[in-house]
Amino acid sequence: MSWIPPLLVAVPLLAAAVVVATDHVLPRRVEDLIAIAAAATTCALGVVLMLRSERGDVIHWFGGWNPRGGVAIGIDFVADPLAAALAALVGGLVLVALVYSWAYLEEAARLFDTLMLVCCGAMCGFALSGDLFNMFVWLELMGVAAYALTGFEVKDIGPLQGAVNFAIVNGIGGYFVVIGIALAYARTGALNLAQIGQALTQSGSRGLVIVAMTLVVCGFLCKAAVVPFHLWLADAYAVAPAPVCAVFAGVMTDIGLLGVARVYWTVFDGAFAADRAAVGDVLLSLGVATALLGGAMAFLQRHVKRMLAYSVVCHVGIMLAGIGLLASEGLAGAADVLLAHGLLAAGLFLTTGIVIALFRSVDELQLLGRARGRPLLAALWFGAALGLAGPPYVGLFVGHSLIDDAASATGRTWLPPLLWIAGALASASLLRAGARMFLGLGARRDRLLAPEMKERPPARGTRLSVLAPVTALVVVLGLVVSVVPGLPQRTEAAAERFRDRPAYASFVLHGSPAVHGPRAAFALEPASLESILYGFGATMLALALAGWGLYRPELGGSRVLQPPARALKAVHSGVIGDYVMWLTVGTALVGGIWAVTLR
Amino acid sequence: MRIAAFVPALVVLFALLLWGFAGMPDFGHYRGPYGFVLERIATPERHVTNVVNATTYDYRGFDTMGEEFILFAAVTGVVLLLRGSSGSRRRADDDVRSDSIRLAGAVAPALVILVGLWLVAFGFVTPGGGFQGGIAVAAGALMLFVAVGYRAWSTLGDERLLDPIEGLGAGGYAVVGLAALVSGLPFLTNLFGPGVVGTVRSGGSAALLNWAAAIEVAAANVILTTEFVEQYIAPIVRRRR
Amino acid sequence: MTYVPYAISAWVCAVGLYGIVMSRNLIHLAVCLTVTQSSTYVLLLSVGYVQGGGPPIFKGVKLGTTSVDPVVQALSLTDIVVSVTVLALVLALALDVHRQAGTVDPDEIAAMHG
Amino acid sequence: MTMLATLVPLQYGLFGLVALGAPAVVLSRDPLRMAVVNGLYGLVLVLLFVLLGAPDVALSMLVVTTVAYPVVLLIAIARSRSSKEEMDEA
Repeated sequence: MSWIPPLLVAVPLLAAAVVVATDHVLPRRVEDLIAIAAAATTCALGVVLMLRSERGDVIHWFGGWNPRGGVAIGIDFVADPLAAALAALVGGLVLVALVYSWAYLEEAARLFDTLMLVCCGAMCGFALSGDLFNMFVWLELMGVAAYALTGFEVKDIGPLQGAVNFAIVNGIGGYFVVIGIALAYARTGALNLAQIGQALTQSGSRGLVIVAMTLVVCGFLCKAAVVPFHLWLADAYAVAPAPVCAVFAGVMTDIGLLGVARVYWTVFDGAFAADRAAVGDVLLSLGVATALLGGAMAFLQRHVKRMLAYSVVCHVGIMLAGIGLLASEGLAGAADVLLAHGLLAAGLFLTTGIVIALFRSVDELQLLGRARGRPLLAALWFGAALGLAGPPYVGLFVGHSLIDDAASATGRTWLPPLLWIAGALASASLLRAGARMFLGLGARRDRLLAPEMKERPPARGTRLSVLAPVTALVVVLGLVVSVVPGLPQRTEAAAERFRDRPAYASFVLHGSPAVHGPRAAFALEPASLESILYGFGATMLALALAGWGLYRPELGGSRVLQPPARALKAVHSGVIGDYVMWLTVGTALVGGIWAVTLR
Repeated sequence: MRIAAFVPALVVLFALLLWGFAGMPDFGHYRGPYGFVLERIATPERHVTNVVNATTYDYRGFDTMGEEFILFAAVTGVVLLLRGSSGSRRRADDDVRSDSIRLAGAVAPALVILVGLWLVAFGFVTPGGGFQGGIAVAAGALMLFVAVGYRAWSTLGDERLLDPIEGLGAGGYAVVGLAALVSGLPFLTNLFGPGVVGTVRSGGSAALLNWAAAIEVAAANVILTTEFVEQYIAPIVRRRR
Repeated sequence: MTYVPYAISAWVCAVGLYGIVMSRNLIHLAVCLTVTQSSTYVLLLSVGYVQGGGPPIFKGVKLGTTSVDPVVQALSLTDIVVSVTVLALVLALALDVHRQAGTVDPDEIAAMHG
Repeated sequence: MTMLATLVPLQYGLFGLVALGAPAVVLSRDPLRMAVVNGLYGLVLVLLFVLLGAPDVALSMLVVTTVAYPVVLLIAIARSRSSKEEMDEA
């Protein structure tokens, strides 16, 4: 038994309660310090747990209720390196967001700290939990805190609408998860992931297992904002305060994907061992569709935060495609993309926050040339935006290259170009916006871009001495992910373990520790030539597309592009009824396809 | 357009659900191990007769910690949304002048609060527990509002009083969990032994969790209703002036 | 007949979703959300029901008597708390929306916002 | 507990009422009527849960249906009916 896993949840949650309880006694700065200390502790514990778990999985049975005769009677946290690393990233980004908001937000800070800490604890709990219903509890807790944080700017209609759409779509996703849990429980009489997986491997009734998998996976995909469950995301992320967005975009979205990967490899992998490809292909197709649509939608925005929101959708798609390959390299690639993207996307949102504070606008066209003479901001922005495209050995490159390897190993050579192009599209839109804002390049008007929003962002704190270093730190960390010695090998080893269902089950239910190979060396392995070429090509493509986007109105071609652009925008209507309709369509589609292919 | 795409999808989803449900054991013939194991061990090992509460606060007590914080976060969110938008609190002059209402107002809330406390206290013996009792206590407090008027109520519903109580309820749950961890046992391990079957003293430290939950639920519901009542009262007060 | 309770829970879920999609009022929509969620408690409790079993409370009952599953009941309790909180949050948001926009119709709000 | 066994027809009756109650709530156009119908639906669920051997859940549902839901719902409805001018004033 290790004492670390419960602390990752207990420390931030207890700190949240303390902040509320002492609100009228302690001065605000002391409360901020409590919150910052709690987030820092969470991050540090996450790192320690990751290093510990590299030597072997770490388990904690709450209440000391160890399983009896293979029947789990309590709830467990199981830390593997991937989950622990995610928890560390959660703690780190929440820490960054709290420090940033210390200089950025002026009002209602107590409630902000409280909700951020609750969200932090919930995300850690979700990442580590080994119990299906417990995962649902953390999912809901994360959601409840996140809805309120989205509506933080209550004096404007945009944030409120974003929060409503967020709450309703994710709420329904949660109900689907519960129905899926009820199905699994009815069949297996268990809530522990390992135990359900064990029982489902033996039992028949395919229909039930297929429907349960559909509901649980689709519920998590709502959180991960995968097409067609993604519509709420841009509404919410466009309006939440920048530090909140940094956490949402950096980890909260991706955590839904961890949920999908976790339940697939602990619960359903055994039941569908014979037709894995049919399960994976659906995830893979959803991933590719999400990546391409996210990239295209990002390109059509002029509201910078909305553009960033769609670039998050795009990268979530890339990660899901990596997971959908159902191979260790693919999963490792997704994890490395997650890490680099989490840091870079957070950095971009934080940079946007500084731009809002200085220039009181988030509109690319309005900001044309206004941010000239800000070399540091410009460097952060362009660096992070290029890093998202993944030039050789920068930013997302290493994750992409692992996914490339997995794709070619499974004979899917068509996949890498699509993913690289999607990433280049998202990157190009950000580069275009950067060129307009920081360099003053490009046309003054572009009717292809989504119409301007009416709201005006409120004035913000502009203590650049705090804001800029924090932002720079995150961006730099994101850029160097690809040259961390040994990272790809170690994520791959971790992914290999993550996918090993029988070993996981016997470890959890019978306490037999799995045998692991020695730790991977801290070596820098060269990527395949293909990946280097792809990375180089994607960067060039992103730059070219950005240039084209800047001067497109003068080059013509609007007539061809206008109708599809308008159709895409019409789908992203902002009406909650439409969103729930798409959610239903998506679930019916996924379930229908699996019903046909897996039966 | 929306209906045209939605209705077929809903029909497919409904069919999928029916198909999946067909694989469940027949209604009334559940045979899973989890619940049966708990039923067999809860009373002998933990001296608890209400197995549902043994599950809620002991075997799956960690779920309930998450649940308390869901309530906690929701209250924080509602306060943020409603208080942030309508400014600070106002005090209204609406003293209740009917004697019969005053009398009823003194007796009824006391009764409801007593019932609530009873539900909490005997949660490990008979149906009831922290959540049900907590809401009943909050309901009693709410009835007090009807009886004594808004001004007295807003003193009771003062955030300087309620916020610490709420923090105590949610934080207390985590503290009980940590106490076990500090003594070298897994988080939320039941301390103090099993107690006596069929009495208030059954359940060990899970009984503390039950009370922490009750405090959290009662405070959270009073804050919630106060915030909503504020929304209702504020414009009326303004009109009268 | 033994399948009816499950079918009814699927029906309630579908009806709730229909209400959410068709709703023109956020308050109405919030209630539809709780109706959709009520399908999950009905399902959970039906799953754990044992014919002829009593409640899993052994006060004055001999131990070992057949009783229904306690775990689904603990899950339903959590689920009910979730439903209360979500209702309160969505209604609070609806009130703020009304204050800012003067309407609680999601279609109109989206149109205003663009 | 043979008492519950004799109540099986009642169980199915209540399941039937749930099946009718859900659309009744969803299809009420007027929010106020909806709040009332939702309260009745909640009470049907309470009875059903009692007959499914879940007194704890029934008790929770009872306090939620009679206390928590109505308070927040009725106030939200009352507020959403006040005119825009009053809202601005407030």
